[in-house]
Amino acid sequence: MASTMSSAAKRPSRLFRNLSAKIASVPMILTALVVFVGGTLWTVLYSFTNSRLLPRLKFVGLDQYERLWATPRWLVSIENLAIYGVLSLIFSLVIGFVLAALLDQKIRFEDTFRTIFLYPFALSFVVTGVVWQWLLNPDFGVQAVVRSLGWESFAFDPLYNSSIVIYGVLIAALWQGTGFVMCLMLAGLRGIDEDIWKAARVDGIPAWRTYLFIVLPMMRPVLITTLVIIAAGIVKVYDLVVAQTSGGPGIASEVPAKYVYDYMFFAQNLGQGFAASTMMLLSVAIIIVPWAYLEFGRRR
Amino acid sequence: MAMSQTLATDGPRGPKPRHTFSKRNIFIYGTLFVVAVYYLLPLYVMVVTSLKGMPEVRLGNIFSPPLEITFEPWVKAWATACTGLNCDGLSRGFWNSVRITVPSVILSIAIASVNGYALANWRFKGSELFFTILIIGAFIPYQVMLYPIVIILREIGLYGSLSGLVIVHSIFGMPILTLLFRNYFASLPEELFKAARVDGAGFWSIYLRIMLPMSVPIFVVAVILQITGIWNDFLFGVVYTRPETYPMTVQLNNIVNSVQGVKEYNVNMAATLLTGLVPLVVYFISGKLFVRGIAAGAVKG
Amino acid sequence: MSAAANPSVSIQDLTLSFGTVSVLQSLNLDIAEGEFIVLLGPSGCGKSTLLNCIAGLLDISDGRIFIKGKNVTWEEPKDRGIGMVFQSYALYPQMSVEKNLSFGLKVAGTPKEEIDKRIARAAEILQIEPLLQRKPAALSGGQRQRVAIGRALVRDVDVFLFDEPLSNLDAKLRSELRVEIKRLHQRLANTMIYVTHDQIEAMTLADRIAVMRGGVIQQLDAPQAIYNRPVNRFVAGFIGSPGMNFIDGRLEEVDGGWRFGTGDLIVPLSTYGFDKQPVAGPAVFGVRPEHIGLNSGSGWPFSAKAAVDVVEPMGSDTLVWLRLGAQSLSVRVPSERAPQTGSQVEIGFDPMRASLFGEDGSRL
Amino acid sequence: MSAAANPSVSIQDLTLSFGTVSVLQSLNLDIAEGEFIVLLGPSGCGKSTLLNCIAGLLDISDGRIFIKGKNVTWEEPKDRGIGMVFQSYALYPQMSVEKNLSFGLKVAGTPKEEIDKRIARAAEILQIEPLLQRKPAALSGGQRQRVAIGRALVRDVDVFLFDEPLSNLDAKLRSELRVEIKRLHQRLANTMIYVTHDQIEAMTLADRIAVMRGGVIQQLDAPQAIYNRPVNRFVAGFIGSPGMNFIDGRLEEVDGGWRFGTGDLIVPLSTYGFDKQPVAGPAVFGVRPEHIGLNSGSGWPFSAKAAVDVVEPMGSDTLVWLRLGAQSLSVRVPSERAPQTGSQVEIGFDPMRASLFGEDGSRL
Amino acid sequence: TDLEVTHWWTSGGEAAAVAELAKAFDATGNKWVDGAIAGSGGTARPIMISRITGGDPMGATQFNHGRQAEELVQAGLMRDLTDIATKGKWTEVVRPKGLLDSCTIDGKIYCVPVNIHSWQWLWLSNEAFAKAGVAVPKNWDEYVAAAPALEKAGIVPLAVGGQPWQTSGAFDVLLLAVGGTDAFLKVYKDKDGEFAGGAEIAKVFKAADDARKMSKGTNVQDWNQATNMVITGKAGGQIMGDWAQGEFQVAGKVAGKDYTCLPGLGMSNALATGGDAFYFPLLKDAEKAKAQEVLAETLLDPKTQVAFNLKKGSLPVRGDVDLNSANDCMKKGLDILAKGTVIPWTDQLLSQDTQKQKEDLFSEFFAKPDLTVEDAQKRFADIVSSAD
Ligand SMILES: Nc1ncnc2c1ncn2[C@@H]1O[C@H](COP(=O)(O)OP(=O)(O)OP(=O)(O)O)[C@@H](O)[C@H]1O
Ligand SMILES: Nc1ncnc2c1ncn2[C@@H]1O[C@H](COP(=O)(O)OP(=O)(O)OP(=O)(O)O)[C@@H](O)[C@H]1O
Ligand SMILES: [Mg+2]
Ligand SMILES: [Mg+2]
Repeated sequence: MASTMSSAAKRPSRLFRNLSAKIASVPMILTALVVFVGGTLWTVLYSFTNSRLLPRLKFVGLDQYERLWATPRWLVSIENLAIYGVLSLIFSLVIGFVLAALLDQKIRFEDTFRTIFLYPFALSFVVTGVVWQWLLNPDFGVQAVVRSLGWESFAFDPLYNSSIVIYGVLIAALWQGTGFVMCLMLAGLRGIDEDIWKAARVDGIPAWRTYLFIVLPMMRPVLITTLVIIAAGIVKVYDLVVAQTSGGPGIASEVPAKYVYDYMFFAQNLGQGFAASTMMLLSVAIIIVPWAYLEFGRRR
Repeated sequence: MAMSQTLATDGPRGPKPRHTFSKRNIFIYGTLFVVAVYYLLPLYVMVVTSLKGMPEVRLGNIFSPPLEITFEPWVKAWATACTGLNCDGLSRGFWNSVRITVPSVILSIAIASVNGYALANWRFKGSELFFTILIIGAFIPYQVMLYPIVIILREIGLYGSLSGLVIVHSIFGMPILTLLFRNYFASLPEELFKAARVDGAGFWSIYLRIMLPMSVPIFVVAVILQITGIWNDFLFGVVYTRPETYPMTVQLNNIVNSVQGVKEYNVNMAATLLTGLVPLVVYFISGKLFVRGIAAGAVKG
Repeated sequence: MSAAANPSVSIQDLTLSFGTVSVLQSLNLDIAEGEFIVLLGPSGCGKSTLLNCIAGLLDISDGRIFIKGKNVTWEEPKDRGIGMVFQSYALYPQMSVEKNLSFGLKVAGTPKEEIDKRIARAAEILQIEPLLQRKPAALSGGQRQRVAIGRALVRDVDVFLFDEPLSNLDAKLRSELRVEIKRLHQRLANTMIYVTHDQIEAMTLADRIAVMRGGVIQQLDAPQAIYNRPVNRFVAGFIGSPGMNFIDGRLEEVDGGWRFGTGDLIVPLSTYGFDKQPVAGPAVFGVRPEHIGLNSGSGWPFSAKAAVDVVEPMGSDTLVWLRLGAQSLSVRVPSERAPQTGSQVEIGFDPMRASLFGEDGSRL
Repeated sequence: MSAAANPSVSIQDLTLSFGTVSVLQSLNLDIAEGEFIVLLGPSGCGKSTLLNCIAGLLDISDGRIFIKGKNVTWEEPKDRGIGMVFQSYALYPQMSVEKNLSFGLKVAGTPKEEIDKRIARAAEILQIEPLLQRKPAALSGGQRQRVAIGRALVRDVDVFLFDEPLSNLDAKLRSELRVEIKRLHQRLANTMIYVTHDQIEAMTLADRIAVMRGGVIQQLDAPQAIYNRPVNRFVAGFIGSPGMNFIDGRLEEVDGGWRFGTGDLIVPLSTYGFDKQPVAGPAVFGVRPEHIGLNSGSGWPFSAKAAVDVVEPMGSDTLVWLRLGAQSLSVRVPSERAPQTGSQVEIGFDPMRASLFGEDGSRL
Repeated sequence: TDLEVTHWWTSGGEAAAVAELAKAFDATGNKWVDGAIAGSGGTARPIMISRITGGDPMGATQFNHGRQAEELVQAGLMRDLTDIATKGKWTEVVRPKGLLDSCTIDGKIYCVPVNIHSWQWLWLSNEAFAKAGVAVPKNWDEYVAAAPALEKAGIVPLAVGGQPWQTSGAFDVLLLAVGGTDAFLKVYKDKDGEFAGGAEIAKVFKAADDARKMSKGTNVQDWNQATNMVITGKAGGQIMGDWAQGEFQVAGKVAGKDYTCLPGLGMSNALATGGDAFYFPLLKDAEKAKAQEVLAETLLDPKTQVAFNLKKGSLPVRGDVDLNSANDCMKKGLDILAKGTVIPWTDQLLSQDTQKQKEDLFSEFFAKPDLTVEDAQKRFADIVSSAD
């Protein structure tokens, strides 16, 4: 009987199954392959050349990299990015979480506070940079105001002090970004099972401990999303520095993205810029790829 | 019974009294208030400064309210501030920004939502790989891609045109938006999707008629993110357009950086505020939806 | 009525509203030391709310709550001497089982040896010794439930509160754990308040069941009393599965004897024990499927002919759906005596085991 | 064995893996026209997976699927002549009930009048006419379930697939809808494949039950056959609530007669019907709680004394947990005959109704 | 015909000067579409280059003449202007000759120089020195000596803006002034790294160190803000190119009375000539190409040259124009130019890459007091030896 049925219907080609889905994914595939993979490979390839204003395939081996790592500005940029990255990651997570936890206390005017914390996120880095440059200007910003109030020796001029300028940038960045982190955290907090809170109260665990030891570890997915978003922003930090300090004073607040940009376009040394961007990609890859693989590649 | 009567006569009854000025409340509201001041200060300074005349700006305290309110800086920023020979302020940039933002937002969200939908519901061989590449792409500094994209756009003949910029925005908006949409669609019950398939609906009709109507919250989030992102973009705006299509941020940069003698901080602040106005308004109006949308699945990892 | 002389938990005039929605109204409940009380009722009737009020997790609007004779109305949950077990277990997912058990004690500053002792005891009682080092994610549903109970156990509380602790588990596990909880109660002899909407759980576990509806306790009684003499139609219909058969009709006095009738169907009520003085008028007659006999011949005060509509074998028993005039009746019979669909059968029952409800739904 | 000559659904060597995890292995199943098949099994055993394969919602790894004699292995779900009803209803939340029903037809391009006609018919069958303009959010659980069935109904399909359609509903509604589905089947006479892990549903609804475990069909048989003659210990333990009592021991031949023994306990097996030639060795003896008599005196081929451990009243019946030597036994008795905790009772049963399992778990 | 012209002249004086060009071009019946990009060449150049390489070229664009556009020309993206040049006899009119050489690649002319800028100027505020009670210095050394007095009076002795090119430029000026022409050429033309690390250049670094000390307290970024400090007397002086002149003019200051200019810092008599030039990308549109020709001619038109350079504060590229209206400072410059002691500036001598490295070094040097003179010189020598 089975044999009478076994005719008909051949297995259709794999390629044409879900054809619409594949067609619809063409933009994504193209972006992934052509722009991200293609662009990256292209960049890496040309980082081994001595391309100046225009890309050309004249290979010079690792020369660009040797020069890169001998350049003080690059080293300063890396150091800045490390300081800025670590601190902004820590502070935006901590501040964002604390604010979210405070807002989660069934307080009045929650909407108002949330909007206040969130609005800077609506502004561009250019705007943020301009405003904070103005606020931190020692001649008429916070320092001047405090001095005019009688505290003559007060000194707060991060933008004009090489050793702390990166913190000046950090202040502005946190102002701009923590609201969004708070929002994500708040969403995460609201997603925690109500019973956990009750259980903790019955157990007599103080609220701060509950947040720290119970709730926070439960927010892993949110933390990861947040981390991706913050980290992606950190690596790319550029506009803010340009608008706020232009990398100054001197080269004290330079960042890698700016190095790349300056050397590619300003110094008209594409090879050097490509080498620097390859280094950035490499460090991103070392951190991100294993994680992305675990997070998105294998699961499901 | 007797016992419960003796119980009933004494002790607290009803809700536990709450003190408005409990230590806890003072701590919470105190902290929130202080932080709120930190967040509001820059806005306050911007507004105040933009309403002062230049002499007052130079002499006065940046925090002091204007003695004499003038809207001249706003007018100047909007209509007459000069960059080179063009003295029409931000006004031109505003419409350019609108022309850039609207199609970019629509296209980028359209592409990303379809991507997210395909990734969540129509997984095919390699789809996760492309997605992983996409996510890693989110970390690539834009500067790295600047040059390859110039080449790509040149090859397809869209360099310098508005459509070129729209494509660029769609490309760079794709990773994070696709992530949002994928997570959201994956959080919708899979059975809904299966039911629609059994009903005979195909890829597009499921997307348009089942999924879209259900994904308003995430669309709100995406729209808000994209409007602010694209409106605020400077780098692509300046690299991939030409002067007559410069967006507002580029004009802002031009005004702020075109110093004619002394910096006109009041005009700069007014220009800054004007530039930020659209995203600010979007946030103030739909901030609530934004938070709700994020809670509704945007953050489910 | 059966309020203990020295109640372990006593709730007086408890009122609770969420904003304008009043969920509990002037609720009174006395629970004796060592008693196992089950709160039973449909979804949304306020069972969890009541439990949360007792635990101190909700701010009540009015009334008082006493635990062990102490007014705890304004106490923090941890100071009430209660332990609570939740439907979703609410285990702290990143801590090992041992940490889950010890966290509350540590925070309270209990000395290390004391903690270890209590954990050892709880683990022994619940037989979770081998699991102590595991994370909750690595436990099965039943094991998680046990750990959740353990968390209450280590705190040495007077009163255990359970909020649907088994409803996330599959049927088999549910019935196993049910027995375990019962044994636990026998061993610990604590007061236990147990919320469920599963009537089997309620019937098997409870010393007394409080059947709730819309924030009001409808009946507070021993399981058999509730099963046999439900105070109103709601309780009657809610308890028993498959549910009681209800027949709308009229109560009439004929020749000094009362009878119930609708259409052709006349049920003499001579054997029925009235709760109150009957009055002629509309009434509902209720009889449980397991109290109807099929083809068992004589001896029933009431018997009639009916057609078999649907037959549902359920293993040892079979549920038979009959058509009796215009009424649909379900009857539970041993499977070996199940009739064929479409056949005619003779049914009968004793009104003594039935219930009659007046127009207002209360038992007559 | 009872495969129909002209099967409505025929599954041949179906294999399905998710990546390296193989969920179904070479599964074969023939379902006759108009048959009501229930797939029963514990969570994760592959029931939904099998259903999804039949529906075409999963790409199978190997094998073939025929519906109405047509090889549909590579067909789109809509072309298979199937309708599917999901546990979560899966109604399109933004569409009215009517739109929900008509969506599939509209997509297929059915003419307007035809759509209206079919909706009217389905609405009438399911008695949801008054609900047609409502959104799903404004429906109760039972109503939603009916609409979900309606969605399959309007498409005039040959085979209905149900994936735990009732498990989101409360007990009362569940038993009502169960009967409705049974009636629907009687009326439509379609082939129905119904997934559940609720054995009552399985027993009451099925013409045949396929008990699954780990992707393999353990037994495919009529409900009573599965209940009375489970092919292995898994099926025996899975079917029946409360579950079958299992006693570990040895099968021995003494004086030409077979008997089962452990410790003091000796059960003569003269009345037991062996499925295969018995061999002496370790074995498990299984007897259902409802097949054990309590204090019923004489007549049992086997009887013994036992102590009452826990008593669980469940309404009309009571579950009694006994201690018989080292073994724990549960017995279901009518509530009026329930013993007291701690008392001694006499139990007895007929091995004819029991099952004996060999070392490999299969029935002897 | 509309012709888009991109440039980065956005300060007050610059904008006024561009307006003159636009006026002259519009007068020919075409239309100057202004494509100003604010924020100095660093911001603007990448955009210009991307557009040219991206296939969306503008009609004309400003570059510093020199090596900035070299590769664009080599890639065949720029228009060959040799024909127009021959017609307009540019080789004869443009002066000094070096200017046109910078526009010439492989014997073909690719750009139109529009002005001559020289970097070697020290601008001093008479008012500031009056306030400090010291005479307005006549050369760098006097200036350094006067610094303490200025500081005492609350005046920043030397205004140096934060943009990197300003510090780097100031150093080059010092190199030419303190080290002399030979040293300058030896370093930048011959790229003699050993020499750059030697004792002679150490002197220059000593001067740079003085400058860095004197510049402490300049909290501005843009060059014209720094100039503005000089104009308002907040700073004593500024080392800046002749374009600063335009700012003084816009502010209504009079050379000699309100401010003093010292070419070559009062120590060197050579003037290096850099300057701006317009390049014309190759366009497909024939009409636009025509307009390009018109623009090229207009740019070198004597009248335009005068009007433009007066506003810009730079010197015209033609020797045959009448500059009676030129002010005190400009005349000083013209004199030197007339004597012919001109040398090429770093724009012509060094690649942008080297320039950028130099900028990085000096902007760090000026901002970071703890970067020692010796270290800085060593790094400078490295850059010079690897320069191209
Ligand atoms: N935080 C709240 N705000 C407003 N109403 C609430 C809140 N919590 C519960 N309710 C309402 O109070 C009523 C009782 O809820 P409760 O959770 O006590 O029901 P329940 O008997 O436990 O039901 P279930 O069996 O579904 O758990 C419901 O109608 C519910 O809608
Ligand atoms: N998409 C998937 N990827 C990998 N494994 C899966 C996937 N879907 C199901 N499985 C696995 O296949 C097995 C069978 O799943 P299935 O959903 O068929 O079980 P089920 O019998 O329907 O259980 P339940 O009663 O809980 O619905 C499970 O072990 C499950 O973990
Ligand atoms: Mg509840
Ligand atoms: Mg399933």
